[in-house]
Amino acid sequence: MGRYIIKRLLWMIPIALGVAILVFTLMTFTPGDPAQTLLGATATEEDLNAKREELGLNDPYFVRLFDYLGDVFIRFDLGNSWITSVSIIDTIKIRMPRTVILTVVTLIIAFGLGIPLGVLAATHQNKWQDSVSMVLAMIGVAIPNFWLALLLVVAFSVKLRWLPAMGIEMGLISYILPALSNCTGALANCARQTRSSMLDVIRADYITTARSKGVPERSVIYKHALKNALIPIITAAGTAFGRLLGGAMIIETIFDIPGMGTYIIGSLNNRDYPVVQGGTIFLAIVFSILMLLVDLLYAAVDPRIKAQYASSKKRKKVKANA
Amino acid sequence: MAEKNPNTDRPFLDIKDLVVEYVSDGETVHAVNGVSLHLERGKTLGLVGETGAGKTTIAKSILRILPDVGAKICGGEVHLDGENLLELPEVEMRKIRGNKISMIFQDPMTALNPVQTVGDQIAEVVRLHLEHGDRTDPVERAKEMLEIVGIPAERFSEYPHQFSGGMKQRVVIAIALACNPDLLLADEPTTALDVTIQAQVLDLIADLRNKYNTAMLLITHDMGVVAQVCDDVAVIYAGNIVEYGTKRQVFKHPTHPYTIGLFGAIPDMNEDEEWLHPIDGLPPDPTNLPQGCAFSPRCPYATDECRKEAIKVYRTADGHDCRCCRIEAIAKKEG
Amino acid sequence: MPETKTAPAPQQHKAKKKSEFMRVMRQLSKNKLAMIGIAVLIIEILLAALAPWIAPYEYDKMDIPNAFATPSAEHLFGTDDMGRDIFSRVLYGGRYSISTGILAVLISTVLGICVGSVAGYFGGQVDNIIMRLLDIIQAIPGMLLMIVIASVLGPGFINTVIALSVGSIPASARMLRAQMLKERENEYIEASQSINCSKFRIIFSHLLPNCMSPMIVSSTMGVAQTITTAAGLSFIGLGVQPPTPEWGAMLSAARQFMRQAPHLIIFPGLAIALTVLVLNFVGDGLRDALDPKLKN
Amino acid sequence: MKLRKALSIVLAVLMLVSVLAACGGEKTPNTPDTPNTPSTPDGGNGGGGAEKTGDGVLTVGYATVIDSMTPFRSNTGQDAPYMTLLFESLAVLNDQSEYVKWAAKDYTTSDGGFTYDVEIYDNITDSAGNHITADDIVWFLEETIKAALKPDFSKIESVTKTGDYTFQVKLSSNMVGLFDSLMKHTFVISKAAYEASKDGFATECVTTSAYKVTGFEASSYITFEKRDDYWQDESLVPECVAAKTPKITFRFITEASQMGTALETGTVDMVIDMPSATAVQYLDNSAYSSWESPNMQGWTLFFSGADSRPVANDVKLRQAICTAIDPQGLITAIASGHGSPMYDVCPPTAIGYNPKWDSEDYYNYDEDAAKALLAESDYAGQELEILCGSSNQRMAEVIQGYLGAIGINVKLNALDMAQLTAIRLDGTKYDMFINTIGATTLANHWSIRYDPNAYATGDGTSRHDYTLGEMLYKTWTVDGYTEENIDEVHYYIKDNAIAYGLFNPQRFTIWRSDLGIENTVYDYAGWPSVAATTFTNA
Repeated sequence: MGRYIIKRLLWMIPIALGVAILVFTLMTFTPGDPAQTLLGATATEEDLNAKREELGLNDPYFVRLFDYLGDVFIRFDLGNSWITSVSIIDTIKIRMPRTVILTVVTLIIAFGLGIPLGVLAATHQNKWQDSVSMVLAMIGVAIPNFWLALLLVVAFSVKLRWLPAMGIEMGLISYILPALSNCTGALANCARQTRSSMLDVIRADYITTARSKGVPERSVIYKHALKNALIPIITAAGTAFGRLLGGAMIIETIFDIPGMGTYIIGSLNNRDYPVVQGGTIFLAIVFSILMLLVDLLYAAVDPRIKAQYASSKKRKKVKANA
Repeated sequence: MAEKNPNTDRPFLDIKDLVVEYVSDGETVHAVNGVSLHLERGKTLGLVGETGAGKTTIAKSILRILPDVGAKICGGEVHLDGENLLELPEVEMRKIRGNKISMIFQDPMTALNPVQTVGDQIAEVVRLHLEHGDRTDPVERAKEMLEIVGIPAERFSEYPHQFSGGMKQRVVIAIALACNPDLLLADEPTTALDVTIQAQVLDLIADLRNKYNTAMLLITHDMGVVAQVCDDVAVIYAGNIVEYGTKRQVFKHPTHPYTIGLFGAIPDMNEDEEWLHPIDGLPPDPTNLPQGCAFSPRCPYATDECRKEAIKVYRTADGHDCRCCRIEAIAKKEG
Repeated sequence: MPETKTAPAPQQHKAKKKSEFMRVMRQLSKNKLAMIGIAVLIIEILLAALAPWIAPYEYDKMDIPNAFATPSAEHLFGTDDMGRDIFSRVLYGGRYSISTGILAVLISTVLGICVGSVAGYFGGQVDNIIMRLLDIIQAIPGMLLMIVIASVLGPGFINTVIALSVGSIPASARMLRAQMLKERENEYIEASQSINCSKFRIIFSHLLPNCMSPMIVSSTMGVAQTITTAAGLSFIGLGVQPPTPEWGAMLSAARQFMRQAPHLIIFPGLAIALTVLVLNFVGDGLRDALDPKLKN
Repeated sequence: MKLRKALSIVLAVLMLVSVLAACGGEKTPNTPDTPNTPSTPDGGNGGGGAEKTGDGVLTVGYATVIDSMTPFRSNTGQDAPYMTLLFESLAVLNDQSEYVKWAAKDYTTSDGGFTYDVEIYDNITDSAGNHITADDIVWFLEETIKAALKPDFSKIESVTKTGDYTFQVKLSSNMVGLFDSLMKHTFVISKAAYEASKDGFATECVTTSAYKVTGFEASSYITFEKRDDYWQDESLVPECVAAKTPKITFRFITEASQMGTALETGTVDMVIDMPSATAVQYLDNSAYSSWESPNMQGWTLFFSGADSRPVANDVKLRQAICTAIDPQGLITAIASGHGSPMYDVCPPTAIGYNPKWDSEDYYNYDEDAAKALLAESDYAGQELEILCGSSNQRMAEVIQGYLGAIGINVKLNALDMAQLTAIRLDGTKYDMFINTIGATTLANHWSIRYDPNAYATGDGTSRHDYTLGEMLYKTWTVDGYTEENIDEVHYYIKDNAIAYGLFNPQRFTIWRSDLGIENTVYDYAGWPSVAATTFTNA
């Protein structure tokens, strides 16, 4: 297991390197001259050239690429923003926690509601509770979250005045509306996954065994069945966490949350390439670590998988699942 | 079919006219169609029949653990120790499950919760049925049970996937017997096991039953197992008991054509036969049972009378019951 | 000799395929939601395709004095901030939104199939290299990747389609590969190999057809997902250009009026939600029909 | 069992912690996560009115975002109301469009407007206690010239220190208003403080104004608190930059509907420069008060001067386009009816604007006339391209509609700021370009847009019209800035349809009526000066 973790961690290096090269290359081909953006339309050609020289934009692509990779992977420095000359790492330190909070609140809502909804549907299979839950889930997937965000703002901020519509000044309360509008997809997926996973489990012989032992129905569902059904759900949660972390960008824009999303989108508009590159590399690394943790969590919950990790021969199969 | 005898006390387990149906995709499956059985303490009744004949359903009906979706007990009574289990509230029923009645399942590979240690699974049933004031330590009891079924107590905190099939079945048995049940429902306890393991497990079950004077309903399709363990035999076909008597009666004088067919399908070590004689045809579609005798389409002796209406139970010459209107004709022919 | 031996295999295959197809259709026709989904989807596509003939107004016909009209018989969904008929715009918008979704998924599925089947069939180093490259793409959160690509390419219909499809190639490639690996174990592949079938023949006539069912399901769901994502991109100004009435772009433009004229955001949003909903119905139905084991 | 349970919990927690740890946790040295919680949305009684916040902090919503507090800035955002709260400048423009000395104690000019001698106050200190001398100002001017972010500064030939608190500036041009504008944009900051800052004042800033910055988050908010140790005698401070309000927060809100939401939910007390479509909702609501600013910024349609573009040399086509556009329609659609038509390419607030122009015809909207003009032109159905910023897409759409009505085929090209900046001066990239125009003097505006020698490619649209150029140069000197010469340029641009003034949108400031405003003071841009105004119930 230890070797497995080390191997996965080592794999992250080439992946991060690949991400860096990919984003750097994409940025190189983005239309718009950063020097011009920085200096404004009225800058003279000499000024622009001087600025380009300063930013290293006049060097050949490979020189700049290797310089950049050297900065990031040898000196561990993501550089400074071109626009504000503030250290990118420092800004990420301030902004990332907000995105994480938003994601965590989103996940809590999504799984806090999704799991009971899925269990309800599974335990009342083919009854009205099932249909209602599943149609709700379908609708949840179908509603674009930025649209829902607009509607929620009108309802809860403008009309009812219950929740703030922007910013993070109110602490956790500020994250409720963004999280609510961001959670529908994850909630629906969670509910559906819980349902099908529960249905598989409920039919399993060991559930009959549990019943035959005189275990109360509630315990049968929540202790015996859910615990088994949770295994795929936990993977789903991990994956959802990763996806939400990167997918909250539009929601951050709508709710004016100064997190990673608004940081990267804003920098993209300003052609602040180092920020886009640094932000993306950072998110990619976080995402990879998360995926590793999901796999480990998976092993921790299911003793069978752990046994597989232990016997290294079967590692391949696990990887395919991941 | 035991004759109703109001003068004697009720047997320990007494099932009367049990009817169970499933609804699936809008079709009704007639799984059990009026089964009556009885069993005394310390005795073993073998329930024999093909796959899908309704044996497992009967066992699950006794425990009332039929799947929620679609399964329904439509009629009948199940008396245990004088109590009608079908009328008990769920709370009372829960006290009986695993305690007074427990069940051993067919497939040990899937019958254990994969994310719970085996010890926990045994201890759980003990804990659930602790009487008020009972100071038994569930964990100790679980360890004791492991030893009883021949597993070292040190393996208490291992997970099912660390055990072999036979060992798992021992764990299942340990769970079933942990509370000294009065009635043990063993649903093909050896089918999924290797032949050598089968014998060990059967011996174990038989030993424990004798030790605790437990009544046992043994469900199987294996006549050999019946011969080894049972006192009485009920042969079931398409949700109906077609022949019912002591082991001796049924084995010596099988009367119902289906039973005869079953014996014909067992290789006899003493005779040098070239072919086994499987029963022609397939079991009927339980959603669409034939009119009259359910076995009539496969029965070499069937007449028009068989296909007309439900068949009554007849008592045979040596005193066991048979649901066939042609027993005399058959007896003659079989000689 | 080999020819005579191979002949029966594909034929059997086909026979199996055909009855399989019939079975799937039969299963599907039993699923009420899926049938509703298909019906609504067909109506939507027809409406979008025939928009120039059906729409009561031109989508870019302005009528400034009549801006913000609420829904009425004259303007079914009302008019927007420039007095344009929202109903007509939603109809026309369907052309862009639905075709963005379908095109992007088509491209990513085809590329995903190529990449995935090469990786899945050849295995070993080829597989390893391809998978690591996909790892790189997948390490970047999908939405971020699409936003970056969209801004590199600039706005526009084709560019949006490309941005959307690039991001979803890894997922479909992975899925196909996993399916391939499973399928490759089967004996008939070994049989084909033993009689010297070319690798391409094995991939295309044996392996791929048997890997298609999960791909079909995921593509259907993918179209739904992509329509939402495309709308999201338009919403932050990276999608198609106005006055093209793409649904997401309509929402984005209407946002500043949402408090005084909510119908401006309600109808395009409903159009997206409805389309995605019915696509999911169809996807679910297909999955149940294609893989009865999954049906609960 | 226990162990595994614990392990799984630990892993789950680890998942969270690692993410948080990876980015160093939440604490940051100087930027608090939550600023001083401006207000609390009131629960329940959504009666349509605003609620008192009464927290002593005036929270103002404003659309122009700043990412950094650096004093070296381009023209973007230069008029934002918080700029004067950050750095004191040598002079300030008041609401009467007069330059008033601020940090400069006095100045004299010689040499026909080419040389200036400036004296600053000798007691200037910044919020970190640094004493400011002429060295600091000279350093700032030199750095600004080097940074080349503001075109005006390129016209400085030399800066020399002449005493502890005096210095001399020599200019290469004596254009009207140039020196005043330089004074306004010369910030008084301490070189030592700037060099001590780790990121050039980007996130932490030492101010010289009467305020200090207590919180800043790029693109999100900036908070100010009045300094106790302000150096200047309050009676000597120009009224428009007086410091009355003790605490002010500017909340950057870029999106129109969010501004409304923020105002209604009490997130902000006041919104400056609210787009008209949102602002009109508050005009009839007694819970809110409004102020309509004079039209400082107008929208102008520039025609490409690049020969490759059909409009460049086709006067009739340009005139047809001007005639086809209905300014009233634009005002209705874009400004919700709150705006006025333009009669020049500059708004009437520019110094030198002649009010008589307002009564003259200026391409009155006439679809038939436009069609006739179009018929006379060489237009042959080509696709003309309108370039605009992505935030002005709607205006371009409306114009597209008008041009479509007379049979001109138009394609939109709405770009984000970065891309727009890169190509807006390149006339080969568009036929028409929609841009907002604000200018202190006509001469200043003309020099940026119509001087054929201004850029390598010609004027602001790649045009090389030297006739116009000569006319412009005449107006640049102090003696030549006459009504006659100005008229000449005005009519030349108008008759040849070199560019077309579309309309002046009304700009709104909306605030809670119960803010308790006494004696509103306005800045030169026409916005209420939030620092100088007294609010009794902020």
